Amino acid sequence: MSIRKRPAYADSMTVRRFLDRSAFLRRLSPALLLPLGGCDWILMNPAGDVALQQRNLILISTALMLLIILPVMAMTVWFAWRYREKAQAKDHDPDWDHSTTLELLIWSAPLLIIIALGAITWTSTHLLDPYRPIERIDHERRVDPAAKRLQVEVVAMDWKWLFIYPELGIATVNEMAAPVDQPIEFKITSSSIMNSFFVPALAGQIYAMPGMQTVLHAVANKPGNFEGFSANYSGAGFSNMRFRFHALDKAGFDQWVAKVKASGASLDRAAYVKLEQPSEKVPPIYFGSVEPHLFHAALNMCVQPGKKCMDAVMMTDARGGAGKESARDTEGLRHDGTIDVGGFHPVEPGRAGEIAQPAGMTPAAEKTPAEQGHQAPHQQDQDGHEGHHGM
Amino acid sequence: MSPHPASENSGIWKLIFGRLDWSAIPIHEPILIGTFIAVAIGGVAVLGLVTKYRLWGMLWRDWFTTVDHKRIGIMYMILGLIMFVRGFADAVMMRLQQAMAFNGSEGYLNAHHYDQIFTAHGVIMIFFVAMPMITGIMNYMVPLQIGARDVSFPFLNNFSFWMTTAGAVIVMMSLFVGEFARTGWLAYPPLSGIAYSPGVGVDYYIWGLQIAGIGTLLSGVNLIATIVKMRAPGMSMMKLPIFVWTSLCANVLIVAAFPVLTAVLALLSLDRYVGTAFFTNDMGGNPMMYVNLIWIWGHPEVYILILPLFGVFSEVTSTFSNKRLFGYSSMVYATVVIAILSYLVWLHHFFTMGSGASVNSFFGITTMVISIPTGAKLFNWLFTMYRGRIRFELPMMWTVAFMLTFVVGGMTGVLLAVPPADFVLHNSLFLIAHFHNVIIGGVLFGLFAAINYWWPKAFGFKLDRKWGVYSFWLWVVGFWFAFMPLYILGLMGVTRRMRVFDDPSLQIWFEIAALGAVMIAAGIACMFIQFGVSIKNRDKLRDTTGDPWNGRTLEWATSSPPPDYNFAFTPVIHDGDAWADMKKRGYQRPTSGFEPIHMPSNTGTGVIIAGLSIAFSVGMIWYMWWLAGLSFVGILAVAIGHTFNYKRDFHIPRDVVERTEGERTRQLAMQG
Amino acid sequence: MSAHEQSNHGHHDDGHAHGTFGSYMIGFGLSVILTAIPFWLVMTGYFANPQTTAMVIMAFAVVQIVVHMIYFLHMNTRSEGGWTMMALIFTLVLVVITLAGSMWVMYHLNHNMMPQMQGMSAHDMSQMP
Amino acid sequence: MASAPTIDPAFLDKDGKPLFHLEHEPHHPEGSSTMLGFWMYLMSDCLIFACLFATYAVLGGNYAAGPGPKDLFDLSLVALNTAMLLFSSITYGFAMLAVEKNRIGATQGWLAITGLFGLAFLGIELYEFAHLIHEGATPMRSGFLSAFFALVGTHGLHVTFGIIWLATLMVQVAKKGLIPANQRRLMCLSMFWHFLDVIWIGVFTFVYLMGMLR
Repeated sequence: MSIRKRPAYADSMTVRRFLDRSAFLRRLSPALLLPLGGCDWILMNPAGDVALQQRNLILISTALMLLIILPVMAMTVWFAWRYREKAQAKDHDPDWDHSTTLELLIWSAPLLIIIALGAITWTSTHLLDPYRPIERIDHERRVDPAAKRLQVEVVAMDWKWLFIYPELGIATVNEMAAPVDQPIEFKITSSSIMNSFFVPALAGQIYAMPGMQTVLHAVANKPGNFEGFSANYSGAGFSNMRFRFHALDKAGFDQWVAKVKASGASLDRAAYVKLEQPSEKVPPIYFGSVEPHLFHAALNMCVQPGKKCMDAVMMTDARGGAGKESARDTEGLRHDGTIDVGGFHPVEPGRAGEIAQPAGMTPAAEKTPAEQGHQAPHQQDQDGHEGHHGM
Repeated sequence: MSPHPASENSGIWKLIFGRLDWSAIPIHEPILIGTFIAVAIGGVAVLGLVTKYRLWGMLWRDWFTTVDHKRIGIMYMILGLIMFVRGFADAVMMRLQQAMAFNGSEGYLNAHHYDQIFTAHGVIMIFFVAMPMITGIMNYMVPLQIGARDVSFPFLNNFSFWMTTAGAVIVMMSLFVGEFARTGWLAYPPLSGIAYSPGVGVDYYIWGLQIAGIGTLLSGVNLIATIVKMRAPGMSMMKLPIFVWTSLCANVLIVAAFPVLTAVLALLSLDRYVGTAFFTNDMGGNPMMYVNLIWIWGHPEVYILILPLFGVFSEVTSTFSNKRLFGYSSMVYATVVIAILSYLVWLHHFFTMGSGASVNSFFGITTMVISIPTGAKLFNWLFTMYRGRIRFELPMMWTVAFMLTFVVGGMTGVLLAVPPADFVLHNSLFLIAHFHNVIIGGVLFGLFAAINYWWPKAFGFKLDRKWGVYSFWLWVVGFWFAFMPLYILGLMGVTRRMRVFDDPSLQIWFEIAALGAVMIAAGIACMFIQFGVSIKNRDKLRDTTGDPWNGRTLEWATSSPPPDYNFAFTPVIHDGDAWADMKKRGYQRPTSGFEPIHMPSNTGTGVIIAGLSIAFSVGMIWYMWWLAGLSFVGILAVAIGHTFNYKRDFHIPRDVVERTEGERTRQLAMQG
Repeated sequence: MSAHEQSNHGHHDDGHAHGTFGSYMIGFGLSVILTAIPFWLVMTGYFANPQTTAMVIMAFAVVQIVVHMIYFLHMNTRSEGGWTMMALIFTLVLVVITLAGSMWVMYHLNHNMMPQMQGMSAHDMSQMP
Repeated sequence: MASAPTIDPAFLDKDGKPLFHLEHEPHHPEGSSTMLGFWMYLMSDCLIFACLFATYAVLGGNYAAGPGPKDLFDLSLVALNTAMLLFSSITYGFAMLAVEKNRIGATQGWLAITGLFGLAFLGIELYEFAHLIHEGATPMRSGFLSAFFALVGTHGLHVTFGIIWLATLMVQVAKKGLIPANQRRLMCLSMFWHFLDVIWIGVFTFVYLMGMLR
């Protein structure tokens, strides 16, 4: 396992150029779409440079593999026909079972293809690593090192998406926008369940997990209104966990920001706690202002008052724990709801099916936001979980 | 189901029935009630017939308690076929829902049901269709191909079968009492944790798989020991029939992979039952560890499924091309290499979870490397056909269909192994199309080839060709109709496990896919008709030679179906294609000098322990602690009691052997 | 090989090795020493650097496992025609893959994603094995 | 390769023609596969422990702002425990030596002593667990403690089953004597017992000793 990272940049240019045999590929892609009369193969015709490179990689890999797949399929049909019993082929030899030359060929042909594909894989994986800031806007323009990336913080909730623009001080639900040709840096987490953040037109997906932060770098090249969703099943409301991604020109983006800012609603901790309760098919919501460091709190599962932030807990752990006396002190540590399972479960009973924190965990003085939050799930328990599921 | 039945139950009820109450019975679900009525009527009819014809004694003595690897193999196949019907019904329901749920329509399934259905489909197809059928075929054929009388541990074999069945029963029970998991077939936490799935669904999942897993693991141990220790004299490792080699590798993978599943499910159940913090979001748990561990089991599992079928294709190609297998040794090395490499690729199932580029490319490249030996195998089959004289009987037709289908699945698989490509294709319908492409094109086509190939060995008559051909074409064409649209939908950015859709332009593809599913349904119907017609016309289709295909390996040397003791004399072999070699050298079947044959005796312990395991699981699932406790003690007691029985074998007397073999001599003489 | 096995079948556990009083005592003595030293090292804090201690006690554990294999489990290359040894080696390979692989994978995942670890940039990350 | 393969001279009859079957039933001793099969089982068990070790390795540092190993482990207790297991190993070895000499009384004696050492080990482990839980360091407290209890507890569970098995075998030896079937079973239990020892080496090194070094 001593795979060391070669300077990815060294051969990255070759691969990049390879990925960019674009003249050919560009001409190819409409041809691919032709038979489908207007159907939108979004992965084959994306609007973002990252997704475009991923598309090219798919096409190149497929072409490489077809080099061996097509002859094999042809040979299968040909041999099946030529050596069928009726044909009584003259060269029948029931004992012919070995040929060193052929065996060498059999092993080396796939090997060569895989060597080529492996090389492409190694470099392209490093090149298109979602954690790596992008270096180009498209195949002609490089990113200006002085330019700022648009920061977007994403929280996957049950079952909707929250987008926070920390620099702009705004937040939205189930709708986001970004200016064309400006690199975007997404920081992604989740409030309870594993999801996967995916805008097919823009870039590949990456998981969104509670208490953890993933990063995605991308850029949109064409204006448009695209679909985004969770690509990882996350429970009852998963199918409708969709949002719109608007790629806008500079002026359009400014207008959009102004429109969001015009909304009087403010996303503070209380509103967040309420928002994170399960709900489905949520129409876009705008928040004209956002409490600072809200994403940090969401990521560290400490939006609710009285919760200990994960990063603080981890710092304690890194120092060797909090000592013997801390064994009984679980104040503010629980995040997942718990239920009384009838005798064995030693944790404080919460409400069954409840997604949020058990009320008992919240200090009495600070109960208000939690209670606010509990109103939503009550309905939701009926709706999202067990209720109106008549056939 | 009520989300918290516990609080509604009064003390004594709760003590006895745990969290089970009337709300667990789906009286308000018409589909389930209909299914239940159909199952009940069918069940009563079968029980009635069995009682009417006084078959209970026979069933118990000759089948349920049998330790004969051949009968156990057949029982595995029956289990697999029954569960296949259930799993396929789930598939059809999904296809219908997805074809309907457009333009604001919710389809006919709500999330509560739809999510159970896709979970059950995956679990059942892998654990209770593919696994039992493969185990069944290995069970039947491996001892025959190596010239053994039975497996190494005949009682264990019976026990394994019943544990697998018990797992299937537990999963099926969830259909009518309570619910099944709504988590996807691998039950990723935190969704499968008690906080987010408080119902009984995940518990059904856990216990169904744990109980069946014990059976699978023990059957793996059993078959390895059989292959290593029970080979006929002269059969060195490099003279093993290729199917035995692939079975050996698959069973090594079973023994090496299933403990991981056992461990990870045990940890998940600790989280759910005791409240530990392995895979929770809080208290220092880490859900990613579950994903990591379960794929350490999950990827080898894929090869457990496909490797034995690679063996089947090799046997079939060689037999029906009338030729030795091309490149036997490279085939063996390819199998071993695939088996080992399958342990080094698990991360490709979660490239998008966010590990670094180096980790991703390492696992991407190891995945691609597997395609080299796989490619070599494919060429070996091709060159077995080359210069052959190919008879297109049903098994060979399935094999050619496999070769043409599987390469496409292999290609899309390698594509998914390129991490940046996987970032857009992961979890999409493209992925779904890919693995159905390899599992249907490889595993199922292989099973159908195997069934058509070895049916005459097991029952003494061939399968009807006409209905077989219908089934073949409906399956093959239906397959492409059902899954090509999914490849396309994947490229259109459609993700898996969706219940409703916004974009009306997608609908046509789902409708085509549904049409494919209907064709496959017709193919399955034809297959069952094929069985029925063949049984009806069995006298016409009878094969008395024991060798209907001009076979090459030892199983064709004995009668069809083989006698209890398989071979009257232990065979001695000189060549990999032992039976072809014997025929070539003018082998004369011995007709005298028989001796009594030492055989294992039947036992009911397996059935009893499996039954107690079901009771234990029900106790655990519904929190009836008394039942769980009692049945656990019961299991221990029966297991210990079983070890006090030292008399586990008997001899088939000389005159029985003489009579059986004499009968066969007469039959062979009659057909000249 | 099979022929050889056939001729061996009279033996009740063909080729399985047995210990003698001497070999058991050697194994026991070695085990006591190999257990006592690591405990002593840790309990007294003999090495100032815990990393050194960790390396040393790991080495002792490996040696002790080998001792147990040879003197108590009678492992050798001959028993059961070498199959037990082969199974053991295969298992060890898988144990190493499971342990090292899980730790490698999980280290990367945690490092990339755990909040406290965000100090490092993606660039530093890619320099790691 | 087109010609027929050459034949092992062991499989030619008196006239030099190849044999295609054995004239007489080979004497397949009962249970000739048992040792190998049991070894396979042990190897699969080994992988269960590998998973638990891996889980401990990954989660072992997640104390959830609770106590760490240094706060909780008592090495002298572990040393005592290890001694119990080691003694039980050597006494099981003596039992096997007695089996070879066909001395039923000695076998039973050594088996009983082994069982007592096993019970002592279990007793000490349960005392340790009870003590931890009493202090609030329950398996539910943190990922570290969950992984600790799962790993050490699974080993303890194996020892428990080992003791039940040992008791069963003592009854069977008393009833039937040292017949081959019982000898085989004693051999299997011997492998099981020593295997648990090997796992314990991993546990005390990796969990307890390394835990104190964290």
